[in-house]
Amino acid sequence: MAPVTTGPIDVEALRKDFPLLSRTVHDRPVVYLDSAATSLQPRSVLAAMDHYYETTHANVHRGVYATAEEATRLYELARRAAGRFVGAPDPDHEVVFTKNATEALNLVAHSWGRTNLKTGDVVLLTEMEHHANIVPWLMLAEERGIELRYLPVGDDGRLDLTDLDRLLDGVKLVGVSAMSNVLGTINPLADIAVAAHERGALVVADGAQSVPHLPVDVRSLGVDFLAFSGHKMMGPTGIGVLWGRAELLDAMPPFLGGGGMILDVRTDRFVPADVPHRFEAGTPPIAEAVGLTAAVEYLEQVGMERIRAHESALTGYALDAIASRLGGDCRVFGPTSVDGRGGVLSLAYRDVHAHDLAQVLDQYGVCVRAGHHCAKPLMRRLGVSATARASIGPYNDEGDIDTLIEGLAEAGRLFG
Amino acid sequence: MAPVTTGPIDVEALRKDFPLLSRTVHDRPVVYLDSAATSLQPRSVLAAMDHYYETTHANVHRGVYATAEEATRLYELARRAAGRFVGAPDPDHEVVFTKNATEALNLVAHSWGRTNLKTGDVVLLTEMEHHANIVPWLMLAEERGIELRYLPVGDDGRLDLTDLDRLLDGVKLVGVSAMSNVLGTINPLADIAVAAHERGALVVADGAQSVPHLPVDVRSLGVDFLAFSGHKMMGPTGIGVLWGRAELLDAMPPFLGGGGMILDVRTDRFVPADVPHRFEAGTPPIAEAVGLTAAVEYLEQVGMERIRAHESALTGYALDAIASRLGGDCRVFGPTSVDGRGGVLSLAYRDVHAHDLAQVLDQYGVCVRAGHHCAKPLMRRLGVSATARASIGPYNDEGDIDTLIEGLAEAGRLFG
Amino acid sequence: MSDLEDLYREIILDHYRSPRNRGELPSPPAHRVEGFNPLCGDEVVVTMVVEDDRLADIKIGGTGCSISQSSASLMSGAVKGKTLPEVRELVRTFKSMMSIHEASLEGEVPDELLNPAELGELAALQGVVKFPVRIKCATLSWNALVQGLEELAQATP
Amino acid sequence: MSDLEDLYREIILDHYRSPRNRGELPSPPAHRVEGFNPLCGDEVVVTMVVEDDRLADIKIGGTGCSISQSSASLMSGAVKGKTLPEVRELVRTFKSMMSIHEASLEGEVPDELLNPAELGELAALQGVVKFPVRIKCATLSWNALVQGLEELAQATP
Ligand SMILES: Cc1ncc(COP(=O)(O)O)c(C=O)c1O
Ligand SMILES: Cc1ncc(COP(=O)(O)O)c(C=O)c1O
Repeated sequence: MAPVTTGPIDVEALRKDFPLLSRTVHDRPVVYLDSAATSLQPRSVLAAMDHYYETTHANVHRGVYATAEEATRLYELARRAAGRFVGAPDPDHEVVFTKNATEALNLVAHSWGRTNLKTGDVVLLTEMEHHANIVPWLMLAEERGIELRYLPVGDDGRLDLTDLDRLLDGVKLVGVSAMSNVLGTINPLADIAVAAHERGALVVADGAQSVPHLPVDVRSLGVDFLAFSGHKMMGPTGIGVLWGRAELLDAMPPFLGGGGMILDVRTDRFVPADVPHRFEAGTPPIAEAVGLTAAVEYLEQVGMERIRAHESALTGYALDAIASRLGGDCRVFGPTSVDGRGGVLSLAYRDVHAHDLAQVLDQYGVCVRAGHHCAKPLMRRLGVSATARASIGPYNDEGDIDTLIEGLAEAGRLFG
Repeated sequence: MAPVTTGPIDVEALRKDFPLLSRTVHDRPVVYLDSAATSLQPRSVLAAMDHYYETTHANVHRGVYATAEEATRLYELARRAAGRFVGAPDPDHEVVFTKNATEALNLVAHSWGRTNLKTGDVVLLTEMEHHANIVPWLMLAEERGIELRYLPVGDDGRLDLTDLDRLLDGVKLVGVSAMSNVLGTINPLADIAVAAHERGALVVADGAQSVPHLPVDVRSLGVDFLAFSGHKMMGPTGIGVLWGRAELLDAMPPFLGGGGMILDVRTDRFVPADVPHRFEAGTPPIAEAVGLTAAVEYLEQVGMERIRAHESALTGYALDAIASRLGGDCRVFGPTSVDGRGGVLSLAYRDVHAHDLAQVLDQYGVCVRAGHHCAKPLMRRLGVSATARASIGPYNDEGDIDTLIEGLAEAGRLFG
Repeated sequence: MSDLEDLYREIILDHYRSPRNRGELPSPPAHRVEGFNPLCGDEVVVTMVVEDDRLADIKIGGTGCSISQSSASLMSGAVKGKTLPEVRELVRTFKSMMSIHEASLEGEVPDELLNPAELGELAALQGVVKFPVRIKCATLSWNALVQGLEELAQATP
Repeated sequence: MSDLEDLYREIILDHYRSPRNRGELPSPPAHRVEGFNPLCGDEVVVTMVVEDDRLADIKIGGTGCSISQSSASLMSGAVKGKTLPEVRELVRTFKSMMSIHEASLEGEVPDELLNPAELGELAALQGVVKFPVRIKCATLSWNALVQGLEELAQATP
């Protein structure tokens, strides 16, 4: 990695940290434009996990021997790293490790939701939520008869807050994505949190897309829960994070039952452990937590401000280049300027189907996603069944965007 | 690893595959006797995951580009490997990946349990269950008013089946550990399954301890569900497996909600996907699945029959050596012969507390666990609050047992 | 021939641009089945009329990628007017061409295992097997057809 | 001195073998608190009598490892008969010795930060801080004591 840590990212140097970028497919170098689905991992993350397995692996929280103590320490340090990364005031009591962001959101729905929501209560979501922040609430709605409401998405790809106040009526919880995985829209969480809190509602933020790409601080956002995933922020698969305000987590009943989450078990009852262990049943993702620490350290070293600046500039380049080189043939969904917008570019090219676009792009080594991006309600709102989505990470450069555009043009020729 | 695949394991050669065994603590080589808590990983498992991250990493089931397709293939191959390893007739439709065995058991309790159990129904567990197979049922009991009953453990450390028939009255589900993580007892699952099925009850087997150490075949066991964990079978942390009979899984509602587990999502309802995807919400443990495949391949190459033979012989050596060298000072819980017994040795040494034993052993580099081993009801049954537990893996040898005994004797001197 | 050209053969692009038997038959009397691929959002609506053990008419609706739509169009042409046993045989042949990959997650893709002549124009879809993700696109309409035939068989005892 | 000898100092083993103030005071009138370490199953029962702002009597019950039991025994000797402010001060000093590690998950364990003289015999427990897992054993009875004092303070307004 570039030793320079101010000014713009030295992308060329940084790319060397990501082994996958030196791979070729179909005789072309990989152009990885799918970071919104999952990011690549730098060598340091893999090295940290290998080192852990090779020198320290042991189950945590239950052993007095040296490696078990060390494994426990590493696991708990990961909690601090994850908390620190999002500005958590007290990570030891606020950070719960899950298997992914989805489980983190399910945990809130299951544990907080079942305790605090009753028939007729309202959960306010947005039309741009990922299924991970819709389906758990739909399941609860089915079970409990709660009402789901949706903040609409305007034609500019931003949340339409005009009716926020009216929509908040009767709402106990607002579930909102910090950044859309389809439109790139960065939502005004702080404003929404203020409005929600005024009405006595809590806010659960889906940070799966924002945490890897923006500086995030739970205190300044003022949200009550934040969910995110390791694998989208250069960490390993198999680990997610739920941050929650300590007093809320403290009052919540357990979610999954098993070892590690109890104080006592008798044949007819059990006493749950304190937070965060109460929510971490069974052997946790230990090596993954070690990898997550390394990922956080990597991101911190590059610097989230610089990552945001780089990705923002590249998004601007992409928006311009697509407009000037492909003109009206290519439509980009979501905000048209980089203000309040991350590097997620959902595309439609003429009437070539997204699946076919992605297939042609694959021949150029370009990795983009085609489909509904787990946001079917938003797809319906946009009036499409699928988009091709190119999404940017710190390791992308203008050459990647150029190849993307080259591939799109070829798809145009092929489908003429 | 030893290229020889018949006859006894060449432990010396095999140990070279496990980097952690070349580590020293307190200036002594590590003597790893905690495989029941988590196993060590061979180099091939780490290499497989590294290779995946370095060449193939992509999110699964949603991409048409080359690496996404390859990642999906690797993930689905892991399903086949995991299924094949336990004799599943149709892994593609019977193997669900979870984060650990605990989540797998919670999945059964939550999804099958909530659908099929009503007030007054009985779930029959055993006194030797791990908390992972108790607490989910206690949670359901609290919520649903079902009754929990326990098959008793006899003084010989084996299940007492005398009253099985009477205890099965009104039972809808039997939850039983295939092998105790405290006593090493290998339970007669096939017999229990026959009796349960005669009474119309299903059997969920906790295979967390059996799958890594014995040849396991779900067809000959005749159980309906089997849960196990990657990290106890030389695989990575962060992945577990639920095997279930296809027709049972097919009829079960989803557990966690989110991406990947749906066919369609609207603002007011969703349509769940088919099994196994229905139960795999969010980004799954992809690299961990790749690691699990490598672990299964490693175990298959060594051979589960040979592993069982090796561990059985070593358990016999340990039982004899402890008796002859430490005499009445050291008590080993559980069956006194190696028949129907795995390599888990729960110890009491004079009146030295388990915690202190483990602490002294640590100075000898010996890794053993001290505590209730997530089996508090069994601890109460045994009349102890904690035991020191040494547990054997394929990489252990007689020297490890000798060091264990040396350390125990030293604890005796110290606490005189 | 590159893989891409093998996938997007001229016949496929032609059926995609000018789908045959496009539309919906009024149902009833026609039987209507929807097929849906959750991964890419492709949808296909198959309406069919069976008379005297023969697939008398079939029309295709829905939207999706070139593979799903051309496969549906090709299918409609191939099965229309055929007797039900002939249709079933064709489905079997087509599916076995497509399932080459599904059966071989482990890797070995046989180069050639069917006589393309048996399949006529449908053989154009053979390039799909090299793109496992797209097999679901190609088989979408076929699965809907099979489902429809089964439903009809159950309705008439 | 090896870490192990530092942990199991003679004073600790002595208190473990011959615990002081062992037993339970009848409650009521004594106040009774149970402490419990879920990780190792250690249990401690603290019964105490407070009179005139003074910890007039204390007894210790329960079972557990040498560290939890000796710490409880040492504690009982150190606090018995002391005024409540003195007890609280001692708790603070002891806990700060113990939490050295908790505060330093990141690594830097200060070599010496308290004057062991202030702690008397309790200083024998200083070796525990090198064994983070055992800190919970050492603090078990102290946490029960603190809980008991808080409960009593709330009961008498
Ligand atoms: C018998 C038994 N069941 C279940 C578990 C839970 O496994 P995990 O912690 O991987 O979920 C364990 C291991 O701790 C075990 O020994
Ligand atoms: C906005 C958003 N929320 C939630 C998720 C779910 O994350 P995971 O699949 O890691 O659980 C994703 C990623 O797919 C996402 O983009």
